[in-house]
Amino acid sequence: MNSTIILNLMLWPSLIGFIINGIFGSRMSKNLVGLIACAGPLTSFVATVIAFFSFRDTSTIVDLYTWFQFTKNIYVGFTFNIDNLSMLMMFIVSGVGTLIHIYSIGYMHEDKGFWRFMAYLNLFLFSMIILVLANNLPLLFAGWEGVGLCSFLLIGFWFSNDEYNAAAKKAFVMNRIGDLGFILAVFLIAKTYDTLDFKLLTQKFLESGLNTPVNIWITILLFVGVTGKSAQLPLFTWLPDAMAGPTPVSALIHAATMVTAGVYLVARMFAIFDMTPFTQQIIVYIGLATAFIAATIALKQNDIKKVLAYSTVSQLGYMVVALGCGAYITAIFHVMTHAFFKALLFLSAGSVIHGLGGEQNIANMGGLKSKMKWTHLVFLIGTLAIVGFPPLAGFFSKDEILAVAFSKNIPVFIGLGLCSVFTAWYMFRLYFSTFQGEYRGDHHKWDHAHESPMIMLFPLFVLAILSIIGGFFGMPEVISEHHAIDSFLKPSIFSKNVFHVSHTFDYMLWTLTVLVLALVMYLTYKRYTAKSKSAYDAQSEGIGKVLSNKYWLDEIYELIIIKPLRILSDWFNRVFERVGIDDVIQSPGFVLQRAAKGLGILQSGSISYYILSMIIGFIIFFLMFIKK
Amino acid sequence: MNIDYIFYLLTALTIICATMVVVSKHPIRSVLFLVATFFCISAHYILLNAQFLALVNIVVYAGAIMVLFLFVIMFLNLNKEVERNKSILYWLGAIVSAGCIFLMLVSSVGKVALTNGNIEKENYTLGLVENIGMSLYTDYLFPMEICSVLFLVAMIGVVLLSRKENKFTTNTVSNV
Amino acid sequence: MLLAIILILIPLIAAGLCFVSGKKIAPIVGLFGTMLSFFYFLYMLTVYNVRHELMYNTFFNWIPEIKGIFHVGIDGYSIIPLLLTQLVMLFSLLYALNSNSNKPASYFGLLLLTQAFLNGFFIAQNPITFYLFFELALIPIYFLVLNWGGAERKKAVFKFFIYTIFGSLLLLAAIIYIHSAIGANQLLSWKEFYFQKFPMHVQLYLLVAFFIAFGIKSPLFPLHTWQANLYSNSDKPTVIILAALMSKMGVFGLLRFVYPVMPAINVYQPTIITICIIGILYGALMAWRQTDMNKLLAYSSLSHIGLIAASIFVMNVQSIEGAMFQMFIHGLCVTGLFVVVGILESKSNSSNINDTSGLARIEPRFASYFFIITLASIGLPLTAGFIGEFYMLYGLSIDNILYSLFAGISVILGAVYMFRFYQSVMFGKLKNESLQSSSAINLNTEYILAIIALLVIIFGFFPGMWIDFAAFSFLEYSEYLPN
Amino acid sequence: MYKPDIIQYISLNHYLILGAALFAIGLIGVMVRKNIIIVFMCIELMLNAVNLILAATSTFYSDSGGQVMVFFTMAVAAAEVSVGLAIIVMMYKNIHSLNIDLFNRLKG
Repeated sequence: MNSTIILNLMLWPSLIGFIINGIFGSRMSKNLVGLIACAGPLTSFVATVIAFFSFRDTSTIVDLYTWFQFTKNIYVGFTFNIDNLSMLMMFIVSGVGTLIHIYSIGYMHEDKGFWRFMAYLNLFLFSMIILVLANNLPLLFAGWEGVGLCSFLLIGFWFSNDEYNAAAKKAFVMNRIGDLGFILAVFLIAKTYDTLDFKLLTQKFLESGLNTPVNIWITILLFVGVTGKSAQLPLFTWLPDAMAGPTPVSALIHAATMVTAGVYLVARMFAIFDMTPFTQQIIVYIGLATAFIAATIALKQNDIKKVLAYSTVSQLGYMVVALGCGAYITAIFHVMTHAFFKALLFLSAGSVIHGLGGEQNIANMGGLKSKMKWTHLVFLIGTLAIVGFPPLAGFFSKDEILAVAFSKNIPVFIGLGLCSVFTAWYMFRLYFSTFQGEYRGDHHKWDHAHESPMIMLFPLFVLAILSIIGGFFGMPEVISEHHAIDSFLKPSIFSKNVFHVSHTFDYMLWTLTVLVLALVMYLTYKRYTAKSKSAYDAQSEGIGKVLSNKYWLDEIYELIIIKPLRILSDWFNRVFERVGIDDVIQSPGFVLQRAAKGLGILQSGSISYYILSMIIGFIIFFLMFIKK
Repeated sequence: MNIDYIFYLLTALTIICATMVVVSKHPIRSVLFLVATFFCISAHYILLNAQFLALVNIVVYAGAIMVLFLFVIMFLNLNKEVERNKSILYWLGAIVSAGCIFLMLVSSVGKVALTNGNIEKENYTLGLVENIGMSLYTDYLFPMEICSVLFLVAMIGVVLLSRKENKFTTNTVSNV
Repeated sequence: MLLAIILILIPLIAAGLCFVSGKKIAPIVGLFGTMLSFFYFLYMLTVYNVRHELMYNTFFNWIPEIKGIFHVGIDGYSIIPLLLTQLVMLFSLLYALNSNSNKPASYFGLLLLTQAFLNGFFIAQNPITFYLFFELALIPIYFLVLNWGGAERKKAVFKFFIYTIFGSLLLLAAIIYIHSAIGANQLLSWKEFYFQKFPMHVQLYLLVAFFIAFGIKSPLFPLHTWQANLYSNSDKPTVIILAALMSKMGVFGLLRFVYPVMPAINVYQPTIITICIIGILYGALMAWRQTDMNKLLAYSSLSHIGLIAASIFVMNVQSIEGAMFQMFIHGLCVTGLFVVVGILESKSNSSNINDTSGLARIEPRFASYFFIITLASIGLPLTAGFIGEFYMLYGLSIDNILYSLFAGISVILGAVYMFRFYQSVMFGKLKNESLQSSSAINLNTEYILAIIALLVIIFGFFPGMWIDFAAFSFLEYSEYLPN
Repeated sequence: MYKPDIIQYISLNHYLILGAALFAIGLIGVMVRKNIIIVFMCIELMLNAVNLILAATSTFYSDSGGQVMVFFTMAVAAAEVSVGLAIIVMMYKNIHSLNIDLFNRLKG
């Protein structure tokens, strides 16, 4: 089939859905709205499947029209690139997107703004598809900011609540900080390489292959963009707050797709990252630090969504470490599996919240497995997948990242290993305190607790299956000769980095994993199935206090950035504007006014004085003439 | 009697009357002395063979203007009001400064060295009514007409100023 | 017959008709006049050949004694501001239709007079004609603010007037100097002006004069202190003209006048750009803490105009294209935002952002227009605001990437203050029940907002042609740039 | 032709000095008197001093210009006096005094 038609089918349906729902949604029935909304991503998904069979292993460029001619050589068009990497991302985005749209129909059905919600989701999907398919940096940036905007809209979806609005604004602004880095990187690239087209850029990067300061700056600035979008240190604090949005939003945007955009970007620009080892070092350590800090914070959180949010941040840290090591395909692999199991976890958490009528605190849950059989099952699958229980999805991807880290940098490997233990701990804690043990909360809610409707369960099942089988696409060479993801992405990401670990290491790692998981499972089971709530209390001293306060990161930012700015701005407003600028500029006027006042004294109003001064003037003149 | 005696006598009279204008306490007396001064000046004009000016001076100044002054003084009932004298220092200062001006003028009179008349084209009849009239209505016709406009304006101004319900004047005086 | 001068004459005649017509007819006459000039301009555009240097010329010997020539015509630089003027004036008049002001005849007459002079300003083709319209445009605005507006309008407009007159004086001095320095030649068009080479110290004086004259008009930091008060004290149609068009006069003037002083600018570039960037950040920070909507927009305008001015000073093709495009988009956005403010003020009788909240729930359409305009003004991609900012920041980065870094911070702060404004007005709980009673937007204002929202999206997707207008002119004039 | 005797016996300087003396006396009056009407009258006196000089020069130089000038001065003086007195009357109506020290509204 014609590539343009396929591309149009991939790109526009969600936008059309957005326009229809956005304009007419309030007057249409909810079912119709839901149908139109789901049709968009589904069409994209189908088109992607067709594209997969038509254009596999090629890079098909489709140029729709000229967006703008930036400089003489830099053409910026609505140009899209269908290659294996973008197709894989499209599968994730449109596939998970479709499932979450379907789920949302059930989850948001009672909400008054249902049509609005579905429209925003569609818009988000459109932006994300632009981001994924874009063939040049400005267009990618358009999608990049577009998803940020939709994230803003969806976090603040219930806009009557000012806290949610603040969270939405925080997310957008922190993303914008990253975006500034991104756009500066774009400028540097345009200045240095005179093109913004990915294909040409990759070529030029590979040709030049230099570790010049400019390249280092480009990569660092790009990575600043990544820290904003993919919630890395120091800009990750918006992501936990972003849980203010409805749960499907958290699943789609803040777990499966948008936050992985940064990973995708680095994978796209792999060539330039490959030639700047300095930046790679930075990336590795930032990823590790993010993974570690987020994992430790997650240990002490009681909000079911917050735990998952910090877990997402931590997992993104894993991916970033992989990127820093140069293992771009591994990172994308983890993006994929993470999309499956994290979406699954969020959606099932949403199912729990839905069933309990909005309750999010795990201290008030427990024993829900009897009430929500299916949810419990899929949540368990998700948990096992994320902690890396063989042979579920997370096992393979995480194992690969650990192996990559081991081959590059042993301390980082140890750090990541520790994070894995933390991951296991907080995930099992979450699981046990939600579904096992006894119910600890309000009995009124218990009586009303119910399993979610089929329309919400169906996506869960699909995601559960994907979480189970997702890992088989990337089995390590110990098991299978064929690493499907690796060979699929090689045409797009032809990085020359090789990572070799001995088979012994693999076996040791697996054994260790299983042992540690069993141990953690036992310990958490003991601790969190108890009836008492004491295990959930915020601790007032020691490390516990630091963790439950999230290292006071928000407070620190408030203190060192926002507060000085606010004080400065207030000072500008109250003092500087008036005294520093206005008065200085008008000072000649004041001087004149003063002088006029002073001279006014001479104007006594008495005629005698005037005549006297006149006579004095006469005499002076007369004497002057006399002299001559 | 020689004509220069007449001149000196007249001059002395003029100065005395003028001084009396300044020093007399009563306004009416001032007015009357001023009228006397004007008569003296008119006499000077006659000495200078400027008969027309002498007549006009008497009619306009001593007649019309001074009557206007008198009228105003009486209208405002000022004849009882006795002005409080300014201090002697004030007088002294005024006399000194006026004296300076006087000296300045006199010394400049000495410097300028005027000749005693234009002998070549002597024409001593130009002060007569006929000759003045001729030059007014030929050479100076335009200023003459402008003068009439000036009088018209002055008349309108006076009427405007002395209207009963004149808010404008009230405001300007109290608000400036 | 296609002549640029007709763009002046149509509003001028309509203004005259407005002044003499009655209460009921004046708005119709005014609207008809501005529509006529709008469509006339559109018709001109269809025939306009972008590669042709100057079209639709008119010139005559205006003051022969000083070789002052009146010359108007349309070149690539004029197109975008002209289109903006016609559009914004149309919106301004449409908006003025529902504000029930007293003395509508003179009100609409003055509005049209402004349009005539602004058109003249943008099509002026030599310094002296430029100066003529630069001054003339001030007169109707002065009376507009003086007679219609808020409580402190007299004070505000007096300050504005004094500032502007001071700037104009410097400009006049500079123009007189240039005329006398050029000697026997006549300044027929800009090219002859750009052709002149002045000694370095003279260039510096001229640069200071231009910076102050146009910096006051724009306004640029630190000459902006008249702005906030004036904006919050003028009538909405007037403030739309002030913010959307008068501010463009300043930067447009810079664009016209900086060519001969480019060597001096290149020498003092770090200082000049730093002043501009301080202004950008200062405006953004000031806007962040304002509670008065008008003042917030005034300071945000300061920030945006600062960026435009900075990119004019670096003078390369991207920065100029971006500046021209951003002039247009900023004009549109600020028009939309002031219309929004006008609506909000009429709803809650207050210009404080804390006095209105939660409007999005009852006015979804209004909320979406407002949101799109907000997005354009913070430069989100796929709205037109992005294109301009992208070009300008890139233009700055050609000279020094640090310029774009610091100027780019305003993009972050822009999101902060605009969303603060939007969220506190549209989101949150519906505090004041009286807001619910009357519908916010009537048909006129809805048209305005919808057209602006549509335009910023269309220009976001298809900016190509509009950017080219500026590019062709730039390339043509840039042969006069040093090196 | 009649020739006035005065030209033979008295020089123009005499007239100039007389005019200067009258002018100085008028000036003293303007400076020291408080009654605004008297001040006004002193101004008239100064005006006449100048008139006298003009007339004298006219005669001594046989030029009618000086006398015509005097005529116009008188005309202007008449107009001035009428308006001035009207103003004085108005002012008196407002502040019920003619003391010149009270008319100091122009004080800076």
